[in-house]
Amino acid sequence: MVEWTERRPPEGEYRMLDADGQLDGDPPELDDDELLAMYRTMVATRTLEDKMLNMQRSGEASLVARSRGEEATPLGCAAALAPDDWIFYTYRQNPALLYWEYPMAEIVAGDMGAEPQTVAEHLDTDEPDVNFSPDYTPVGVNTTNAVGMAMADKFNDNETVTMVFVGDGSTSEGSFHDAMNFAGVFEPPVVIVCQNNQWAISEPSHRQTGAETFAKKAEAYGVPHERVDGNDVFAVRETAEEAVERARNGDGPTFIECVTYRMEEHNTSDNPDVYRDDSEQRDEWEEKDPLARYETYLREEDVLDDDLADDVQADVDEQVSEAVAAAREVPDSEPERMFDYQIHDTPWNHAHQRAELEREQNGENPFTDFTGEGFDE
Amino acid sequence: MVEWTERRPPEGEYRMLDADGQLDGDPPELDDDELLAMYRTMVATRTLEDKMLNMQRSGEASLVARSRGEEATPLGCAAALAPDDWIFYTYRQNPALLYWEYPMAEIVAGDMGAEPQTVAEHLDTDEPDVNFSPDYTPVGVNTTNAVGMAMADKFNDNETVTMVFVGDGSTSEGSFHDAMNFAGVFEPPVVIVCQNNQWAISEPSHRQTGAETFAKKAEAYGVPHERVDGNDVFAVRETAEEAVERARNGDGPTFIECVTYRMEEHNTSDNPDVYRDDSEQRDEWEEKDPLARYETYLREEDVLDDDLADDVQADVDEQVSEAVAAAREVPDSEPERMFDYQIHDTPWNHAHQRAELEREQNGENPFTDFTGEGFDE
Amino acid sequence: MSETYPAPASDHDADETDEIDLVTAVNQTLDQEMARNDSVRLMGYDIGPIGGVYRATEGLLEEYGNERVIDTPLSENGIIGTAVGMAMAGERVVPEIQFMGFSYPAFGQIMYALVKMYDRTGGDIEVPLTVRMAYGGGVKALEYHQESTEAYYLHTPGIRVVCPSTPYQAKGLLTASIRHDDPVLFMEPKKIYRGGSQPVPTEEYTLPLDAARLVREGEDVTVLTWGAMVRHAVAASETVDADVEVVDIRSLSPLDVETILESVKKTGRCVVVHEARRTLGLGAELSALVNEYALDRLKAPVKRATGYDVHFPSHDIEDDYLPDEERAQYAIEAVMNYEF
Amino acid sequence: MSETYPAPASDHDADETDEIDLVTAVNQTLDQEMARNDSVRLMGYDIGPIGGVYRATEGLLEEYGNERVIDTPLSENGIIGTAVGMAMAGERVVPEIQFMGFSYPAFGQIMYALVKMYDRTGGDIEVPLTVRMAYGGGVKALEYHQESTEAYYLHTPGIRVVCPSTPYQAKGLLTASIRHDDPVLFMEPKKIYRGGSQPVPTEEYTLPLDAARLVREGEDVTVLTWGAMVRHAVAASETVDADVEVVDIRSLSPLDVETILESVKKTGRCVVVHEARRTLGLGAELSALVNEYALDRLKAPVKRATGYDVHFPSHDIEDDYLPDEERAQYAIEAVMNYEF
Ligand SMILES: Cc1ncc(C[n+]2csc(CCOP(=O)(O)OP(=O)(O)O)c2C)c(N)n1
Ligand SMILES: Cc1ncc(C[n+]2csc(CCOP(=O)(O)OP(=O)(O)O)c2C)c(N)n1
Ligand SMILES: [Mg+2]
Ligand SMILES: [Mg+2]
Repeated sequence: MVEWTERRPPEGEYRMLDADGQLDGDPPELDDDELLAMYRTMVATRTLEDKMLNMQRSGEASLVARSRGEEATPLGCAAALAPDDWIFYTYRQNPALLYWEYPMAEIVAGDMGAEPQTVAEHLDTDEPDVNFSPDYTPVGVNTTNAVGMAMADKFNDNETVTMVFVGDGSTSEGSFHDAMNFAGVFEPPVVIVCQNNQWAISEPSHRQTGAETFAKKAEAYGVPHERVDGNDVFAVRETAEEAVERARNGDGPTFIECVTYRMEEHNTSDNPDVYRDDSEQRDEWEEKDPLARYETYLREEDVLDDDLADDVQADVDEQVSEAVAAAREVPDSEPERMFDYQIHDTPWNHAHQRAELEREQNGENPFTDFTGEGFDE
Repeated sequence: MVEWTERRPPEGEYRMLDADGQLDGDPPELDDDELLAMYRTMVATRTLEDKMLNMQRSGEASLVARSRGEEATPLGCAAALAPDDWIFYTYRQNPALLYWEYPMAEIVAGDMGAEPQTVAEHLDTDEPDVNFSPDYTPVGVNTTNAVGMAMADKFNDNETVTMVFVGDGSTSEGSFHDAMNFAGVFEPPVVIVCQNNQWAISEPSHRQTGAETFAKKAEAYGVPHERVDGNDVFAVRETAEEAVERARNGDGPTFIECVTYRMEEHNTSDNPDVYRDDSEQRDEWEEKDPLARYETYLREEDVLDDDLADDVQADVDEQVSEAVAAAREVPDSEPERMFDYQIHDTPWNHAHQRAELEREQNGENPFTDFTGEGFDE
Repeated sequence: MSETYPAPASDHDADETDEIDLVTAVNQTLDQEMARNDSVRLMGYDIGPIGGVYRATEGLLEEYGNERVIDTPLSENGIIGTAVGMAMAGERVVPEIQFMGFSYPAFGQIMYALVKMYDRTGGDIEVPLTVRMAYGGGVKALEYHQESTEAYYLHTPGIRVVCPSTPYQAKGLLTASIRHDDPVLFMEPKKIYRGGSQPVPTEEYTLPLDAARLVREGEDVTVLTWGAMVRHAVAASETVDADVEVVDIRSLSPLDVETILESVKKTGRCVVVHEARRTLGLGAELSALVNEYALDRLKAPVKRATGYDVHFPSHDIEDDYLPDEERAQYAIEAVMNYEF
Repeated sequence: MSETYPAPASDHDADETDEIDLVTAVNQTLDQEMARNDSVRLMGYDIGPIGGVYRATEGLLEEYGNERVIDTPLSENGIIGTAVGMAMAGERVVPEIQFMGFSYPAFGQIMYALVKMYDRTGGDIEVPLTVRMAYGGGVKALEYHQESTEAYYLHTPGIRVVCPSTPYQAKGLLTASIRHDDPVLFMEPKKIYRGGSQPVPTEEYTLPLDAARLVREGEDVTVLTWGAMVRHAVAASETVDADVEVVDIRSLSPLDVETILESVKKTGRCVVVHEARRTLGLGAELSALVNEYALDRLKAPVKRATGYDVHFPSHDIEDDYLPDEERAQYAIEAVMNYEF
């Protein structure tokens, strides 16, 4: 078997919390509620993702991607935003969604494969305070859209900030280049976060780029950049907060590389044992686990103890159960829904094909119109 | 009228020959013949391009783009190559073609709008020692192809080097990003030259990128980079030679930014007075003219005098006249030729449409086949 | 659903008209829509100080400033991608792709963001962009400057495709496109940008985005066409020995199937004239629709007078590629002379 | 020109056969062609150690090393662009685009370099690339993982498009594609990658790249189809009350017009079955060709049993989008029951 040899990313990324949960420097200005909210988000992410993994295995969910071991990156970044800001995300940022109370049931139902409008109609959920783009399948695309949105905010003198996540692999796409280039030229209030988990499915990041670091990519565009330990939620949050503030003050874009590691499979259709021998790095990264590290800190600071941890877990378990139950209530979509949001109005071809589909559903022959005038024979 | 304000590119690019033609440092190791060959190329370029401009004005040529004031860049780079190397170029690198004795008549005939195979068949010209890609209309595309070609050379342990030219504006295209990124990862023997003439049609380079310099773009890809005075043929050549040598020795790609200035219109369908007031910069750049500068040097070194200059001009004039005369002999293509090189073989649709076209040419109705079996009624 | 044209001046009730050509109609429309709605913004390269390589955006930068007329880096994918983001933020962006043949680097953003966002969000997010593209041949430019590849976008859900054939159509259709909440690809027939002026109402007006237009009534044969080919179809109609109906498709996607079928059912014969390559050009769909829904009325096969299945050729033979009055005439005569 | 299939084992004179499925046939072919010709190189992301997300390139990296099986950065445009450059240098590159729906970011390089270089150089430079793309729906994957958008490439000159429907076809067509000097888009019907095995000659062999294949002879109606739909067409043929001829188009571009017309002229009726959206799907061209060249033989309009004009829907209703045996059957019955 041929496997990739892994390379360690260069040292030197910004870190506040060491692998043992010891803080270097000033404690962040976060009250206990906020500290616990972040803790809860990490716990909720793991619990939810593990549950979805099980649902996938039992055939209930179709494809599940987990962020295990990477939670501090999307969490710390998202926590730096304020209501009305925007987040453009991918399948790897559940902590960002959960931090802002994106309805869990929608995440689950989406993974069970229903049309978005079916989900929306059956789950009467609240909108989170922060705006979320949809999750797009094609990678890289959202970065350019996020920059465009921020350009509009700049032109309109809005105070909102747009944040977008991009994987290390996805920086190779042309849309990433465009996003960075337009960001450099128009200087809109956007924060572009590269969640560098060092793998893109089966490809290690040294096969994506010859750049010394991903952060350095920003040099090509005149965009300020930072590089941070993506498993250190304090360092991530502080860096993101500075970037968000800069953006909000009209000082333009920032590119942040968060260095982390994909501990698990790419998603449930992947088996990493085939292409990587991560035995060595895995242990190192296991030690840097963002939740363990953060939990140690919270316990040492007496923000968390066993009882509270149990409470949080129990609470999360209940939330996950409820979300799954609610998602299971979402029925399959009506087949005709596929015609609903192509364009506004119903042109002839849609009306006609919709009628065909309905006839097919009713066991009638859908091909009996030979005049273009419809089916009533 | 709204015009762009120009910004001066940052100083600090590598220079050997100052604006007065004075050499700083060691003279290049080039014998008089070679020095004169370069001189001749510059003269030939101006003479040819001015002639084509006239042909365009009189309706004989369709669209002419000139490299006036930028000649040292393509010339110095191309001169660094050796026979069997490859050059991927655009409409702005006539000096590279002429240096390697690309048939002038082909350049002229191409501009008069004939199909390439018609030109090839009617001008029985020699192949230049260096290989030239075709000139592609869509910008940026050739950079990726050039990197691919160099990858093949690397895999095959060939000694050839591939050089590709890209305009400052064209670095904004996704294909440029791909070229640089693949070059950084695979480290093939390629030299990517950005001919930064500071304009892309009506857009100044500060509207293309927020990067400090174009050279810096290479940082995003881990590709070594240089920045050089693009109007100084010695500096360009030396820099390119080093890059070519590195490539040939298996040490991978180089990105070279040559800083120059587009003195004239983008091409004959453009009128720069509408969008730029270049009165100030123009004078500065006029002073840095690559031909004047180089000519001063040659005269001071006694390589050139009035007589020799006259001889060169006379010789070039004759060559241009002959090229134009030859190009004028190239007939219009046979209309059917449009079907020739789509794919190998002649599928039904091509055979059928070709027959239609032939009938049309003969004044016969091309639409009388109602069986698909042909026209013989 | 169809509408006859040229409408007599009284038809549009316009007190005031301007005698303008097609590109000027585009320019005037952009100006009026920008004046009317602050969220209308133009994006593209070379649209600012230079006013577009065909001058379609001339004067607009001066009037509206560089946050409304946004000169961008040279990347079609970047233009569409950021324009979609601006639209998601509520703007009504009108990006320009300099030539239709340069839309291909943007195909990713077009497919993944532009045409899909509305569906992807279950109707939550609209992307009311109007992408202007100059298209078509006969201008002696190079390679991709001359193409008519609308078929790529006609096979694509989630975007409307519209093409005017006169200055009056251009203004009404462009106004309607900009105001519509769907993405619209607005094809501008550059060959006739300056191909003649006509009185166009000074006031703003819209034309329907889903209706073909009856250019000329006739009983014997229907010619389906659009854009710069309409003039050839009309010219051919006037010389052939048949009573020709000319339908300007105008809304290429969605198609006004009713008007098309009605006309062909009446005449029993059909010819399609288009610049695009024949195989899977829109003519294929039109012929298939006629076949499927009007077969029993057909007195002859549908003939397609189109470009050929080749890359757009070089200048010296471009006129041999492009359909013209003569080719349209041959096709009409062929179907008129057909006997079962 | 057409060829009947399934051929009896004796037909291919193969002493030795392997009982393999379609994706294994692809894998075996790549292996044999790489062994045979050192200039055959594979490119793509996730094709190396992992052997492709569908394992089509499994084992090849080990055998041929990373200069022959080249894992690339995650950029479709970069893959096609560098592959074209390698082809210009004389290599015979077989790039993989993981899913057809991810080919759009590469549309620029496909249009400008891949399909145009041969024409642009007046035949001087050949680009003998075979671009493999998994296509088609029914696998409960997201958005662009399920599309069949071959129409974009069928309207494009300078590239062949081929699609196998069985393991035997896959091997013969892929071998021929790799050896051919034109660019070929090789569509792999991923729904049937593991949809059944059949004996496939162990030896290398080629099948023609310009010939449709007669799957089943019949007198009453012709079904034109390809790829993963062939099985539905055949199943439908066996249940309807009519003598059905099934033609596997196989070579989507260029089309084997002779075989298609011959069949429809014989039967007088025609149905097209394809996964792609209907408007300007290949069915449109097939219907137009039949209309144009066999109208007087038609006993009924051509019907298209296809996907609908929408974005590929979500899992819960994907089966309602996709044509199947039932939809094919309805179409056959409709044209059989038609009376003028
Ligand atoms: C345009 C496009 N090409 C290919 C894919 C298939 N694909 C999905 S995820 C992925 C890897 C992405 O890696 P990375 O950006 O590092 O994100 P990660 O999964 O590590 O979070 C690939 C190749 C896709 N979704 N879109
Ligand atoms: C893909 C593509 N988009 C747009 C164009 C139109 N166009 C031709 S040249 C040009 C400007 C190129 O500027 P630059 O790269 O700086 O080169 P220069 O002309 O200055 O040498 C543009 C926009 C094109 N040829 N190809
Ligand atoms: Mg990754
Ligand atoms: Mg330039």
